[in-house]
Amino acid sequence: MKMEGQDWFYSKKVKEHFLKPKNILKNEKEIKKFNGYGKVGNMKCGDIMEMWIKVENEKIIDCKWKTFGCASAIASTSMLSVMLTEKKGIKLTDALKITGNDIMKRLGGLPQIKIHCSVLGDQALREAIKNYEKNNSTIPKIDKKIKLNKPKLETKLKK
Amino acid sequence: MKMEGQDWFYSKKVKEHFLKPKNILKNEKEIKKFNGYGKVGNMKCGDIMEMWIKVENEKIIDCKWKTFGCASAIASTSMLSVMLTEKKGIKLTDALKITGNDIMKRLGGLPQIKIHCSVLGDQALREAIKNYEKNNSTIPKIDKKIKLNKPKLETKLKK
Amino acid sequence: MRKKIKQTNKWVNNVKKSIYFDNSATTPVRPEVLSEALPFFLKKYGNPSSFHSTGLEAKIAIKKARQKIAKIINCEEQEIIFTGSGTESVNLAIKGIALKEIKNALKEGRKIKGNFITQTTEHDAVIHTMNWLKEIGFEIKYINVDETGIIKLKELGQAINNETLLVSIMYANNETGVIQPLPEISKICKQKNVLLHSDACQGAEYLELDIKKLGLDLMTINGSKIYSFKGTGLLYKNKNIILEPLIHGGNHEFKTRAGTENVPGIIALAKALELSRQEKNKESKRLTKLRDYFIKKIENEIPQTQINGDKKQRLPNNINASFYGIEGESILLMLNEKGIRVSTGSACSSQSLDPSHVLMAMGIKHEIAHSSIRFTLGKTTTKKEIDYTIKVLKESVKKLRQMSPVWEEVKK
Amino acid sequence: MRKKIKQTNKWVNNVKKSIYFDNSATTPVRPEVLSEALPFFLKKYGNPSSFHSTGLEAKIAIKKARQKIAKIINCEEQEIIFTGSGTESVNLAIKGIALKEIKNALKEGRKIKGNFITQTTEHDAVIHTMNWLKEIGFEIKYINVDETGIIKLKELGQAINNETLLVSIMYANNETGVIQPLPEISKICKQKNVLLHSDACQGAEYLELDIKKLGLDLMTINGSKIYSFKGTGLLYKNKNIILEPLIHGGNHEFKTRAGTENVPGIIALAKALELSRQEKNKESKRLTKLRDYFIKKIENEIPQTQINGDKKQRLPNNINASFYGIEGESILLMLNEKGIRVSTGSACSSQSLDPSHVLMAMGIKHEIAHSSIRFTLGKTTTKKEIDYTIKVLKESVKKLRQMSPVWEEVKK
Ligand SMILES: Cc1ncc(COP(=O)(O)O)c(C=O)c1O
Ligand SMILES: Cc1ncc(COP(=O)(O)O)c(C=O)c1O
Repeated sequence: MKMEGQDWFYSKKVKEHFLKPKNILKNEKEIKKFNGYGKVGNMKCGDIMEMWIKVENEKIIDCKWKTFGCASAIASTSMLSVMLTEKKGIKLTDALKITGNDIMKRLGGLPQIKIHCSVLGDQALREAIKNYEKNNSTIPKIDKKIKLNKPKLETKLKK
Repeated sequence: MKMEGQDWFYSKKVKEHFLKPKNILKNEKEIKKFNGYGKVGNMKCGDIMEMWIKVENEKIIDCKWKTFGCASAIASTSMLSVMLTEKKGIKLTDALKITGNDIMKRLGGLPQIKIHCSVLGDQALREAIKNYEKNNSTIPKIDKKIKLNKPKLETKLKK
Repeated sequence: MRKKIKQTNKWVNNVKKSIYFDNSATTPVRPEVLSEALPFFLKKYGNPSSFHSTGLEAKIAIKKARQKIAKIINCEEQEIIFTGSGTESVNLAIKGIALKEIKNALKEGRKIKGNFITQTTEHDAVIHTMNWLKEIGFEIKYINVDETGIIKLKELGQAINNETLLVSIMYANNETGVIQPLPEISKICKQKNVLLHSDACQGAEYLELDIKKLGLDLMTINGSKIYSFKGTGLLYKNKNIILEPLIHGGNHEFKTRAGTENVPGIIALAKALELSRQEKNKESKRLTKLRDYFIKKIENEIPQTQINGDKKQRLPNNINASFYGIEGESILLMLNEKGIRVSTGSACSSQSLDPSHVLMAMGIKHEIAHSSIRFTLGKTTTKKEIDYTIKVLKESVKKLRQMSPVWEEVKK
Repeated sequence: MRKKIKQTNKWVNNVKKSIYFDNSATTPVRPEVLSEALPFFLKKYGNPSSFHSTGLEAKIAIKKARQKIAKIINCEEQEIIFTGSGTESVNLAIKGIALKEIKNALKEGRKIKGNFITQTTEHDAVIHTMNWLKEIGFEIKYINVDETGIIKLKELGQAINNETLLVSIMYANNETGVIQPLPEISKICKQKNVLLHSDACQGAEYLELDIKKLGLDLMTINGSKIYSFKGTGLLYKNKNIILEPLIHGGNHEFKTRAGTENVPGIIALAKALELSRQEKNKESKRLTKLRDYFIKKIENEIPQTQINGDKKQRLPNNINASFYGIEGESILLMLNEKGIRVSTGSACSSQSLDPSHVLMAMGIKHEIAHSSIRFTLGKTTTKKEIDYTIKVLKESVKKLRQMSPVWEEVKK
């Protein structure tokens, strides 16, 4: 079925990463290990993304993440985390070059409407790198307060 | 099938009279026998009706007809001709009382749009009676010139 | 299930209990078409919009159907809008254009501007839509046809002006089978930079459907005339045209026609079109032969008749004949008694008493229009059936003429 | 053919390969319904407008179907207009009224006057139709619902004024199954002398359909939600109301909706409605029990959940639940992997990223609306299926919550 993933349902790779996501942060105690943290959120599509990275010698050698997101957000971030860690780590300069498009390619595509999801992990990563650079050793406390967009019913019902 | 004849296709009786119409004028030579002639035409529904009657002692004792008309016109006129002749003839005064409705009843109904057809024979009959009264013995020559309504395409295409 | 339906190739025999010469009114569904669609009633019943495997199955099936059709009519997938009938497609094409002007006029609080052009022998779907547009303030121009039923191209060229929003000319006529020269019509429209829609319901089974060769911007096809399901249709719409929807709701059909997709109906439509393309040449030849045989028989064996409409530029399955001096409806009913199903060219039998506007537009006299019968052949038609029909027809015409007051005059 | 299809009562088993909890999206066709309609594809294929026996056969079949439905919804035959979908019926009801004003405004070259009233949790068919009317100049008023999803009757009474052309309030909601109090709504409309339409697509299988008891002037039903064909629908229309057609053409459906009748679809619709009436009480009881069992299981076995919409005034087959801290789409896809077909209350998975406007209208927070799943049970649903689903659901929710950054917070 050639059409899968191309323009609607997800590709095989997306399914794989969605059902068995890699590098999820399973235990909050792990957080201590990391020295970079980023968080981005967009409740418009119900997405919130957190990412932790461990940087040594300007190389990311470990990475964990969490998300309140849909399947494409989960799969994209899982794939990103694999791309960051697969060859014994990646140089920060190279990590910064990874785009949503690169992630999508590795996933075998995403539906049009879900493309923005591939950017989420990428954005969280940048935040994490910035955070690492700003504050090399201390990781800020996890900010539990999530800002939600106000619902805009007007977009649907034209009153 | 109760619905037959009630509001669309024709009743059994209509079918019968359409397929085997009674009292058709088969031979123009017969015309001599008659002393009353009527003709009405309405090319709007493609209807033209001719009727010949033989009157004796103020009673119609024979009747023939011809039509360029649809099935309901044929059946109605056939039925009318039966009604005129069935009990050894009918008094002129009684014949004049027959309405389209009476014919329709005997036919088991006609579709709404075809009701006017039942009036055709009836109208031709009146003409024939008038003709008989006006000109007791001589029957006028058959008027072959049929006046046709001008087609009005405008009724459909609103130009 | 498939096999069981295939067995129903007793079909041919079933159908043959009567002789069906009314294929332009509607066709039976072909067993191959039904069996292709059946699984989508019982097992693959998902809603294509559902985001799970059952939905995906239906979604993919529709996508494949769309691809199949796109290939056949030589367009892109997103240029095919599935609808609920030929009539709906026609309405969508015409009103979809008109509604943009309607919207603007209402917003600005002014009267309507603009005109639509069509011709005098169109189907009621076009004519009544145009009449409605006329009622609300559009100008409607009807181009005349000549006595063979073919549009007067010169008139068309003259009628188009700066305010013309759309030209709509049918492909083949439903009463006479007369085929309009779409490529030539298209040339005129392109020169004047005006959009062209064609109601191709009657042409879809037998004629060229490549919209690029035909030069169309919009094209209507339906299922009920091509051995597929009633209540199905499609509109080809050039992707550069944005139509205002008639039916608002979900985001189906590229936001041009809302409502849960009629999945089995769409599958069936694609299958029927596919089959018709495979068989087109052979079947057209076969039917053209039968048609011409039928016409010759009528002309030779029944005096005082005429064939209505061009004899060459017509569908291979259409014979429209007038039998002078008698009424079409009466002939129809006599044939019906003998198991032969035909139609009157005249609408007298249906809900109107007016004679056929198509024949009248060709300059045919009122009473001759009233005397017409349409025979439309089909997949199962045989020479034997035609011979039998001619025999019954001859007898019926004779009988009716005997009771016609007009006949004696006509004979001369 | 009938017998062969009846054999397909393997149906139940076929369907059971997956657990289908998306019956509000669409239902499979019942074998009894299909077998009733099948002859009208192959053998009784006539066009009801054809004036011969093959046509008559189809015409009578449609008439009988119409009579059957008229009896069920307690109206006259000519008050039933067959259409091509629920969406089309809704559009016909609303625009059929609006177009009269549109026509007048265009003739007079002025802007639109008048308002339409509906409520915030309607289906897209109503909402997008209303939005379009708004665009061209009508005033549209949306009545609010309370937190259980039920309309605020007081607001409705206050909103109606002299310029109100129509009130349109759905019967049961497609996402939450919440049932609106139509008789009370009708009372208000009657007092103010305003027409009332109801979109009863979701209510048709389980609820009272007597339009006199409900007090409706117009009512929409479709086939795809009541185990009948997709691409079929009907509009009940009080005979005193004249609607401007959306689709012009032949004189079908009492001149209100043109196009060759979808004969098999109409037969199927009547059969399905008939069956649903016969089974309504028993089936409703059965499903209500299963529904309440399902709800209790969710509440007991999965922490931090909420059931959306009134628990009593809801369809017997609808469970709409939010699972805090995770996204609906992810739950849906995990269940799908295990063969369970459900829907997100949120539209995130389909073509829009916005959370469900229905849940939002009930005052449910954005992220909770995003966490919702709709389970809609059906004819073949068993307790076993529910038990299995609860098991899979529990695991899936747990897994997703483990990867959610929100969950730790929500738990507290
Ligand atoms: C409440 C409601 N109204 C209208 C519709 C539209 O029906 P259809 O898809 O047949 O156009 C649906 C289903 O899609 C529905 O659930
Ligand atoms: C030329 C033509 N256009 C349009 C239609 C309308 O199609 P439908 O009956 O599917 O609405 C027909 C057939 O009825 C037709 O023959």
